[in-house]
Amino acid sequence: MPRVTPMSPAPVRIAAAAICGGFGVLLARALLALPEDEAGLAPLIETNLEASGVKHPITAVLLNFRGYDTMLEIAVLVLATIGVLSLTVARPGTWAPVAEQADPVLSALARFLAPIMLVVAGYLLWAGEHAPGGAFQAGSVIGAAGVLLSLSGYARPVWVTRFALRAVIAGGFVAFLGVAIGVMSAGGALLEYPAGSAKTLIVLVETLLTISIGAILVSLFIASASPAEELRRRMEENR
Amino acid sequence: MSWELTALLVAVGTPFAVAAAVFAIGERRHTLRGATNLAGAALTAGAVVACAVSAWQRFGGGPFAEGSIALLDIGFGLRADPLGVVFAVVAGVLWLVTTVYAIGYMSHASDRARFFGFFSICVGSAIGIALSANLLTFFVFYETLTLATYPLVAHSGTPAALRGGRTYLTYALPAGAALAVGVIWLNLIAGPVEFAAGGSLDPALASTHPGSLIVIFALLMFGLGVKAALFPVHGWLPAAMVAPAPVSSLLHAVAVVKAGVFGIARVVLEVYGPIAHELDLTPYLAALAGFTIIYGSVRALAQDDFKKRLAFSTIAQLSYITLGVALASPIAIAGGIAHLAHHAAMKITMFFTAGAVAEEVKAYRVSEFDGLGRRMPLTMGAFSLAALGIVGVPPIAGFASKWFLGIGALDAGEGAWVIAVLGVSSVLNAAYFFPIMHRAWFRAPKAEWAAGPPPGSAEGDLRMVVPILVTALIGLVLGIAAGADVSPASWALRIGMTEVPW
Amino acid sequence: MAEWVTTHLPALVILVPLTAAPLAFLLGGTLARPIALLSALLSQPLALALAFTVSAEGGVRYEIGGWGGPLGIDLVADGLAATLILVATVVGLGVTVYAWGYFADRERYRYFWPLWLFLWASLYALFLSGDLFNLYVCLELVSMAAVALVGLSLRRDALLAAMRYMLAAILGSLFYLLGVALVYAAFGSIDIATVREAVRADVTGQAAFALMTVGLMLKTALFPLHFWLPPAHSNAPSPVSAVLSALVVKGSFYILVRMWVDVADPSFVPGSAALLGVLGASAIVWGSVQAMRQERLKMLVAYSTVAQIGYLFLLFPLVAGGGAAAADAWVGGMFHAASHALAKAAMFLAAGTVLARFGHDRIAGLGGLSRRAPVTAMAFALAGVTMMGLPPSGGFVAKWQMIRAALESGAWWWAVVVVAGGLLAAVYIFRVVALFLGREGAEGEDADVDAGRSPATMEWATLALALAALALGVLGQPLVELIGVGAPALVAGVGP
Amino acid sequence: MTTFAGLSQTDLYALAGAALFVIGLYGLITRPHLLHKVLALNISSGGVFLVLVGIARRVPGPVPDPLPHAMVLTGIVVTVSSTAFALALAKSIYTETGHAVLEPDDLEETGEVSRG
Repeated sequence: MPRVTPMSPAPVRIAAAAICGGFGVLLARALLALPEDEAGLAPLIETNLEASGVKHPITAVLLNFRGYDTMLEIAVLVLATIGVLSLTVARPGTWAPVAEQADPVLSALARFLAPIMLVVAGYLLWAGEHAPGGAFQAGSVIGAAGVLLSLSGYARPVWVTRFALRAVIAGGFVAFLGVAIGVMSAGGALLEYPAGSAKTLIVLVETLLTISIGAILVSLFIASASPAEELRRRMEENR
Repeated sequence: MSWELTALLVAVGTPFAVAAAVFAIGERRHTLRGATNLAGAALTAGAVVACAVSAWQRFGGGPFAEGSIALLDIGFGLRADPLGVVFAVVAGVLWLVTTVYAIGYMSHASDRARFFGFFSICVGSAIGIALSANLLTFFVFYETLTLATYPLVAHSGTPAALRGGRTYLTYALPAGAALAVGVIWLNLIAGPVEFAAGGSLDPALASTHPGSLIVIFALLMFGLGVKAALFPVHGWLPAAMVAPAPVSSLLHAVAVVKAGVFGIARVVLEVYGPIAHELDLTPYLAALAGFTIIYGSVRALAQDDFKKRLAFSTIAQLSYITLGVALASPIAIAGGIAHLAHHAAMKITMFFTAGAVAEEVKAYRVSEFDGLGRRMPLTMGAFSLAALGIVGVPPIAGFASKWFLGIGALDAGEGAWVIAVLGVSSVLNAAYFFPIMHRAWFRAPKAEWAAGPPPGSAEGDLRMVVPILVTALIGLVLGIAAGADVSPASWALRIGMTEVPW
Repeated sequence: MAEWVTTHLPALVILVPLTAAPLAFLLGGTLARPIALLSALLSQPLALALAFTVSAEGGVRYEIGGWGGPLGIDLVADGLAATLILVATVVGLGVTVYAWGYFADRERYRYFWPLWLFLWASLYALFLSGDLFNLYVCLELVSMAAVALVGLSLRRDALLAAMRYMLAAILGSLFYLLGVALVYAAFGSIDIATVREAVRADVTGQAAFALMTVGLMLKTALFPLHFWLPPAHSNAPSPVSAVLSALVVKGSFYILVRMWVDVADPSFVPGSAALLGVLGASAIVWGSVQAMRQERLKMLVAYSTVAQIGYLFLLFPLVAGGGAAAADAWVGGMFHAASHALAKAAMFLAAGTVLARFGHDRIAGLGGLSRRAPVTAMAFALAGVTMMGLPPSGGFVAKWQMIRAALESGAWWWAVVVVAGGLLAAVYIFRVVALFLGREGAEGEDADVDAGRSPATMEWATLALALAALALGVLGQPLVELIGVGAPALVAGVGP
Repeated sequence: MTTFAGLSQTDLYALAGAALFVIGLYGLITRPHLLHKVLALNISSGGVFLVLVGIARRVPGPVPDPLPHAMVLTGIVVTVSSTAFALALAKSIYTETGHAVLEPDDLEETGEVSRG
């Protein structure tokens, strides 16, 4: 393996330290001058919480008041996944499991843990309506389960075709977009949930997002991880 | 749309449409391209004549025909006014003749679509310059002309041609920048600057913004002076002689260089008007023009390269026009404007000759012309006629304009030095043209020339010989008929009267 | 139906490419191109309709979710936003048509289409956003898509350029986000309309603006923070280069304009306008000089972008004084953004055709291009006219207004910068154009390598964009008027 | 409101955030290795989020302002996305050049690579 000098030359380091230090002092000064009594938009959010369809204010902001931000945020996630996939186009075969052979102990553990993680994800999704939690947290746990399975040598099941995989990756975003546009037919604006149906629609979107986010995180991991044998080949080459 | 507005749009628009068509037709289909080009040139010539008729009918009466579209606070405007149509008719009619000549001249050259396309753009820009109603429109066409000329100068793509092109740009682009700043500045302090006989600026500005007006005048004169080849920014013109003959003929004797002097006339007479005198700007311009006349003529004497000699002659002759404008007596102005048309006919003949001689007998230097009259009698006959005209021999066109200039100078109270300049210049003109004629007619020809033109053929491609004869004839008729009502000379006299009403 | 479209116009402008993007990803290779073209064609009437609505009504506001700012997020379109959307729409169509032919290897470049459509949608979203945090998300969308597109060819230089770009973009976003946090802390809102009312020049507010500005300067590649731009723009596939130079850098510039002209004015942080102007002037000189020295056509064009970005920043000192000069500068600056977008896209596309045909873009090997690829050579030269700011071109109208504003406000030195920049541009443009006119085979060996004709759609799309930039110089009045619609108070003076 | 050395909770979080931001910035400039650079940016973004959390705490009462929290959550997703992509990019560069740095050519030339 080639080794790279860990740091830039001393003059660069000193200059960088000076710049960062000076900048930090200015930043600290600005932060200490923050006005103390600024309530921001918290009262406004509090007032409208009832109409949002969920009880937790952060979830209300994320999925209703500023649902548009969240929709675009999912777009960022999908976009990053497409970006990662585009980097692997020329190297087919990277969709293989990271480990070549399943370690029996690891494999058994993963088989035991994965279903539990799915249940935890379900709980987090449900809890998001009134307590900290929600689609991203739940999706992360699903993603972790996927990573665990992949590391333990479980390959992508054959029935998960590439199209199906793309469908799961894009599905959450497309569903969100579909709901956002769909409610426009009810006479409202983009993402304006009709009175009474806000909660249902939010839960629907959250559920689909959870699945999508989980799939995306697994894909990100697998697509950017090299199979063991490729890594070994590279190491041989570099030696 | 009235016929007058139609004529305006057709006159300016046709060359650009021809350019687009020529580019689209491409390199291979020569007949179609030539036919399109000729048809477009004929249409344009008809349209500029129609514009002249419009100006003629309205002269002294109502406002001249015009049309405009909005842009920023000023807009693009076209107008068929008397001064503009002189230049428009010169450029439009000579384009038709030049197209015939160019089709003959370029018949073996490469990249003809590119050549004819940019050539058309140049002509369209020149006509646009002529018919512009305001300074912004003028400037836009002026810079379009600058850009479209470049590929023509560099046409052959040889290192020499590219060098010539670079020299041209080195002068033209800074000049364009100066002109732009001047135009913007002037618009800023005076509002949208229209052209109007007798000057369009509010005379009060002379006392409120004298400093700015002087700096702006200097910027404008630098910007226009490059194309008008005023000393000391004339250096690009001899370098641009690497261009093919049709370019030297129509563009570097007529369209491009006269766009410069025409612009000077517009700015001095129709923008600044009395302010130019009040701020004492014209005497400097007149002095510079006078110096350029002598300087160009002296330099021409020393040139052995035929086209370079013609180029220095052009530098001198252009300043006749500037001088007439700067003297600002009605008759001097008339002399300048008449010379714009007269010199065009004569000098295009001479450059046509240079191209024909180069193509037919591969002679490029005056020292190679011994006995050429025997080999190409019609061509050299036409050349001699034009040369005599430039020297000022009556009744050919050049005489009339020089006569006006002299009278006008006396009128303006500047008689002595102007007449001295005119006299010295005429002697110098003779001194650099007569040796050519002497060699061509009286020196012993080379053996293969002695027998005259090869039997069974004319002395060259007819598409080149005929245009030479036509333009020479135009030069002669302009001089003989100078007294007629519709002649450029009479027309110029009428314009001169309106330009200085004070 | 028509009424429904009118009501939701701002949302629909974003939704068309935003829906097309995942569909192009989902349906893959064969269908991606038609989906993209359909989306591009649908965008044309929508963007036009938006411009007309903005002109007629003086501005459009659309409340997403029906909440309205500052609780919800609003889409806001004024003349400025509508102008940039129009430009993005036209450039986008040209690039889409060009890319149809350029990415002939469908499998290899299958991800181009979804990435490009996401980028397109994010640009619309960015121009329409009325919320500072939403702008952060839009910026990230734009950057992510742009970086992924830069690396698309997977060539070593492209990957390195993409990485450099990515790091600069993330850092820029973080600075911006930190600024947004301080804005919220200082003024209690991140809705632009609300912040505009509340803004006051205290330490936190000024720090917030400074942070956002540094971040956005980095993303706009203003000298001396331009280091990432030339490699990224020159190593990306050419249709991507076109979009990056034409549109993406304008996204972050647009936010800067919103902040410094609309939300606050340059006096908010004393000296800021002069500083931005000086950096802009330095960019013009530095970028032009570097462009003259480049040996590769795409590097030359990329450095030209560094220089042309400089002009945009002259806007700030020119509008600082308000009045008629500010109004002139406003039109000039935005007109420059529009005409540069069209012309620079044409230049990169022309360079792309050269690369595709001859396998290289070394300038020395391009002798006689006007004979070998006349349409492309012509397109490059015409685009060059706009770069130099010569008439008749949109660039000329822009420079006319900037010089006018400089003289009007008495700050004539900015006029000198503008004029000098035009002449410097002429040097590097004519260096190339002269070669096009010159003889072939200056470099012998590659003069003969010619992969044959490229698809006509590529060449004509390029020429169309160059001609559009030119047409702006003659028929640009509607755009001049659109730019002035609902203009911020500072620049709504006695306009043209 | 709890204070420490005269600083409110808001100030403490905000100052810690600022420190993290600056540390990340320093790392980004001085560390040539791409993995370090990406991690440095993550540290910086952590700093920004901490500032936001501090700002959220200024609201009187026990419940913090939900808006900055929502911004943090969105920001985290965005950061995760860009980190994932940046890492994939860094890995591609490593695969392509054998080094995970921005200027692999300089490394080869100056001989700063010791092959082990």
